[in-house]
Amino acid sequence: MTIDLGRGLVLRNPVMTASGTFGYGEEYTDFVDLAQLGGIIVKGTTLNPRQGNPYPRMAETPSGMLNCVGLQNKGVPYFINTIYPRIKDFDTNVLLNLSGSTLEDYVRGAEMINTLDKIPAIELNVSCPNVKQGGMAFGVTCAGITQVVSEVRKVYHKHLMVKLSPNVTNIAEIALAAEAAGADSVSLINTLMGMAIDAERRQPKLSMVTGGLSGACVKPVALRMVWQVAKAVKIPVVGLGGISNATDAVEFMLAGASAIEIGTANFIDPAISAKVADGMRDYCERHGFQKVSELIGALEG
Amino acid sequence: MTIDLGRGLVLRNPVMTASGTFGYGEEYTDFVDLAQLGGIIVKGTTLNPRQGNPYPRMAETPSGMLNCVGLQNKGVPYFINTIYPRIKDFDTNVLLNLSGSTLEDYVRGAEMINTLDKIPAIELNVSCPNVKQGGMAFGVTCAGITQVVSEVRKVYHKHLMVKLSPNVTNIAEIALAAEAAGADSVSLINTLMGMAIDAERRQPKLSMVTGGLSGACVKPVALRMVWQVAKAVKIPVVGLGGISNATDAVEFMLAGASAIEIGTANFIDPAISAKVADGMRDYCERHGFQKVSELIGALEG
Amino acid sequence: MKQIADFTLVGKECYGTSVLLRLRDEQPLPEIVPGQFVQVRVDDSPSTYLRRPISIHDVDVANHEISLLVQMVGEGTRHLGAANVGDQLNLVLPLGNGYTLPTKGERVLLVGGGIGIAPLYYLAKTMALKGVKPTFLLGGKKAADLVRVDAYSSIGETLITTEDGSLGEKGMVTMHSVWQQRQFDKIYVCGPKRMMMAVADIARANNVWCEVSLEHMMACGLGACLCCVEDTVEGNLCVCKEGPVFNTRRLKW
Amino acid sequence: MKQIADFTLVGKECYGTSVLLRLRDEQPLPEIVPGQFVQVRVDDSPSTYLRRPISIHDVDVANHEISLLVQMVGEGTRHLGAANVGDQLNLVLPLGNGYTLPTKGERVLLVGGGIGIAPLYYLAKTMALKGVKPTFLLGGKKAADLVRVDAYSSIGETLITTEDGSLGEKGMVTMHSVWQQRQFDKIYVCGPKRMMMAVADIARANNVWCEVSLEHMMACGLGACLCCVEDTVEGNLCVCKEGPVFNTRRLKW
Ligand SMILES: Cc1cc2nc3c(=O)[nH]c(=O)nc-3n(C[C@H](O)[C@H](O)[C@H](O)COP(=O)(O)OP(=O)(O)OC[C@H]3O[C@@H](n4cnc5c(N)ncnc54)[C@H](O)[C@@H]3O)c2cc1C
Ligand SMILES: Cc1cc2nc3c(=O)[nH]c(=O)nc-3n(C[C@H](O)[C@H](O)[C@H](O)COP(=O)(O)OP(=O)(O)OC[C@H]3O[C@@H](n4cnc5c(N)ncnc54)[C@H](O)[C@@H]3O)c2cc1C
Ligand SMILES: Cc1cc2nc3c(=O)[nH]c(=O)nc-3n(C[C@H](O)[C@H](O)[C@H](O)COP(=O)(O)O)c2cc1C
Ligand SMILES: Cc1cc2nc3c(=O)[nH]c(=O)nc-3n(C[C@H](O)[C@H](O)[C@H](O)COP(=O)(O)O)c2cc1C
Ligand code: FES
Ligand code: FES
Repeated sequence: MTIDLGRGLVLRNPVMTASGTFGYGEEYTDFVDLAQLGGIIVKGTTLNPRQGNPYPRMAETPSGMLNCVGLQNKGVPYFINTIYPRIKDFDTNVLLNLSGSTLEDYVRGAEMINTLDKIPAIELNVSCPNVKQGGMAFGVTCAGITQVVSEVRKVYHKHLMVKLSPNVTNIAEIALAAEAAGADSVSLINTLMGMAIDAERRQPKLSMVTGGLSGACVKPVALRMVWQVAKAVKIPVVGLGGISNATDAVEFMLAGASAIEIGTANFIDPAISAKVADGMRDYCERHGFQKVSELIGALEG
Repeated sequence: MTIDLGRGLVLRNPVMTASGTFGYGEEYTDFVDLAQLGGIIVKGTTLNPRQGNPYPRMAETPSGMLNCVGLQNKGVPYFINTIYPRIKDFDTNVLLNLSGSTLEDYVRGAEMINTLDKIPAIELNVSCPNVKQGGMAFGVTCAGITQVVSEVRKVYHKHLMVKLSPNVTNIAEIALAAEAAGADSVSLINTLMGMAIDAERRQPKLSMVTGGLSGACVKPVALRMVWQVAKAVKIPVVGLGGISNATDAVEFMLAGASAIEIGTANFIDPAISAKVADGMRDYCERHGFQKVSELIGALEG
Repeated sequence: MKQIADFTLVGKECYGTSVLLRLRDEQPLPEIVPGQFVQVRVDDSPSTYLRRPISIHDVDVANHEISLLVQMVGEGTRHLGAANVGDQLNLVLPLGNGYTLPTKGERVLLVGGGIGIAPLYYLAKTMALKGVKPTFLLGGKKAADLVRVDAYSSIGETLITTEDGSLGEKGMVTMHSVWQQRQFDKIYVCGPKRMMMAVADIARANNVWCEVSLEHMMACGLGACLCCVEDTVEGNLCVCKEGPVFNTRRLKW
Repeated sequence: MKQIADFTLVGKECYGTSVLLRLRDEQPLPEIVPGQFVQVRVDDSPSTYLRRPISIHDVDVANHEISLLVQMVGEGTRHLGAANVGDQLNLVLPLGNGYTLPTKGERVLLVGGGIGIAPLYYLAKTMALKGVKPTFLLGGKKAADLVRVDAYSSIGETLITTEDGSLGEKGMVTMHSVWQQRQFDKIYVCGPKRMMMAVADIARANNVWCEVSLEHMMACGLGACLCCVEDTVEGNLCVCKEGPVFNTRRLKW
């Protein structure tokens, strides 16, 4: 079940958990043996602490949810001093999801993370739709992505995964820009920007009016984008968006993903990530695949 | 309940049916008295006949569906000669949804439709994701939309509604371009581009691999885009995307829509369009609105 | 005239993975011809968004009842199969064009494969009323796939094939000895596409009139969305509106 | 240790728009403290995607049973209320931090509004076992909103207010005469936010220790998503993990 994403990032199996949906892993150890996962991606972290947005931060939608958490986190130094020591010996890959509002923040943060032995990769979040300066500006233009990725690349010497925003006209173009700027892999999708209104009270349901849509409802869009990007780039693609079971995960692999992440589904079944890994193994056995990597891009027709 | 969208397009109430989901209205007369609707928008029509894409053309998704019908239609002349005489005396506004692959096709088509007394408006579809030359190329750039709208505007003298694609980075920018080029209103959203895979057979579920996502699942994205566009433009905005009941319709009005369209929900309840009109009336009574137009953009906070 | 109506489940019989649902409307039924279908709304099934097309298996005009024979293949049909007597099911009906009825004296064969036998029951009953005695040729993988054989036998001679030979002749319907022994004037078919194509080939080879009922995936069921097309000699036609029954002459197979 | 488990509905009592669900696990229950809650998966409800947080109303360790008192306010809770004895419900439990128990001899008041009375039952039972006799002050719009009053009365003195005066004193809980007449050492509150804030004001004015249980909308229930925050004096804290019970000193109200 091993997947090698390059530059030292080797996953025991293709299943990781998505940033912002799995805390620091600690919240789920009662439900999942982390050694059953290819990796976990911890909560989006910024150089400096952020309080995030006011409550209410989430709204349920048909087969999905909106959130506007807004990158609440205690900052990179706190992560390094307080959280890292607690989680660094997890028996799985621990990736840090790095967000920022300025180029300097990204670079400073990456530099500091680069010193952490047990963090084999950064997932660079250039696509958070929930904060004014959440990097989304970087993530929606080729120029923006080229700039942030190439600057971070200069200081970060391990695996650099770039997480793409789906809120763009041409995702393949953005992925190509990330690749050219030195990304080792791309992950997609982050949330689609959406909105919910309480008609009775005539008010937005979210404190920030808009938020990021995730969950099963976004799967068709995510799958399409993964397919488009996988055809365009040569670096590995990590697929996510609405994956709720092993069949969904297999679909992303067939569309061209080398690994997958599970987000919102963790809320519905806290044990889902391990179950998906098991289910993918079963699928491979049932269909006569020796290695899970044979699924990558194996869509017919 | 009257809504005046300008340049002669006055709706009895804000509820219309979306192109491609209501046939030519005839398919629904057993279920809905068309006089209960503000208007119906007939199937996407191109200058020349199109066979559309091969079967399978649809796949179910969480709270939604994908389609790749591909603008199957008999062309504008056939519409004028054969369909128009059958539907022109419907007691509601009959709008034609005009698609094209070339600028010339759009212009020729619009010119011919301009001669039809009982068609008060064209909904210009510059956003069909299901055909290579379905106008989506026009719909995703400001330059494209400016070109097609301004050319059509020259030959079409009634209400010109431009239907926008959601598959763009900045929908407000595109809407502003349509407005500047002479659109009388904009409608949004068309379908989000998506994909579905049959994991067991390792094949795409749609003959064209990708298709357009519609239904309840897209509502949060549609609502957000309507809100963004309504804040940006001065012309009326027609909102659609996942509207399944009167509450949904009210939400689009609160977000800034002057009227709404119902698409995929017609498949689940063929009588839904009339029910939504009734439900909006009830909402207005219950909340003390004299006129439904008071709902437009009435989001608080 | 088509209508949307809440029917009450008044009877239910289970046959392995299939279930017979007897549904009653308060109101008199609209006119229904054999081969037409309903679109059922599947409530309380989070993974079923659209209605499901199901053939009308039987009609009881006096009691305002129709029957559906449903095979549980996915979430939607499983939810229908889990309905309890007393539950309400919302139907849009009657949809599509039915089979062309034979005229008296014609020798007719009704070929059904798997759950495709469903619409043939009401078709046969209607023929029988017109004085045409149908012969059934029903096929399945194994004996358990063939449900309600007694009911079919009570209307007409019922020939059977199973792939494993557990009932009737061993093999596919197209391999049944009846094809060698008898001539038919009209053949009516419903079942998996591959089986219908094979029967259509036999019919064409023998120059026999043949109607098949297609089971394309549908969204609206009303001819409005153009999702359910079959590529025919007349171009793409909506199975829900121009079909589901087609004379094989109109098809490209 | 938290767990995910399928519970069987073994008992159900209906009280107007509320319902008491008695749920049994095959396995022994984990340790549960008063004020903790469960996240219930709502099956077969197309419009309910996420789990729903519900307080633990009662615990019966010997029989591996917990009870939930659910008010049907939307699709999710209506589906829970429609469950039948014998159905399975999937729960994640126990979640959050509970109330701080009083020490013997303390005079405690348990204030509940609407469905907010739910967690107070197990809290009071636990106190009673420790020899602390609680006084309840329960409020509702009308008499029908107050459910299981007998059960509460059997544990401690039960004072009541209704806004329409149909039961107990007329008015809000904060207007009850008990506030003038008696002193308490600890006040425990659960109910609508506005009511909890009003009680917190009284407590603060009298310098009385007060814990409230917040009912924020939740996604994960585990402290992972940061959706359910309350803006406290310590910054944004997750109600699901740092709460749902907070001493009012920690809150900004
Ligand atoms: C006109 C018509 C009449 C029908 N009559 C009957 C009937 O009398 N009894 C009966 O049991 N079934 C009948 N069917 C088939 C029935 O509609 C499908 O089995 C049902 O829609 C499957 O829904 P589901 O949610 O259970 O399965 P899903 O979860 O939607 O699908 C399960 C599997 O079946 C496949 N599938 C689903 N629908 C179709 C389809 N229409 N064609 C081919 N593959 C499909 C899916 O791709 C998937 O692999 C009829 C279909 C049509 C179009
Ligand atoms: C820790 C905790 C313990 C709870 N304990 C109980 C309990 O013991 N018994 C009980 O009946 N309920 C309890 N609740 C509330 C319960 O979770 C909600 O009523 C339920 O989630 C509503 O789901 P629904 O699908 O029925 O309603 P929805 O359709 O989701 O919502 C109906 C309406 O209620 C509003 N709403 C939904 N959830 C909340 C919320 N958490 N806060 C404020 N407004 C909301 C919605 O905005 C909407 O207007 C508790 C909540 C929390 C956080
Ligand atoms: C509550 C919540 C918080 C999130 N926080 C982050 C984050 O901090 N950084 C990030 O890159 N993505 C974040 N995401 C996005 C997810 O990682 C993921 O890209 C998205 O939810 C789509 O996947 P899903 O449908 O499986 O949830 C968050 C998503 C949710 C629902
Ligand atoms: C089967 C189908 C066919 C469609 N055909 C057209 C079309 O011809 N022209 C067009 O502008 N939009 C077409 N659409 C898009 C709808 O008009 C609408 O924009 C979209 O479905 C979103 O609305 P909904 O979620 O309410 O369905 C089609 C949608 C569906 C589902
Ligand atoms: S299902 Fe819509 S046209 Fe047939
Ligand atoms: S609900 Fe996820 S942190 Fe509280």
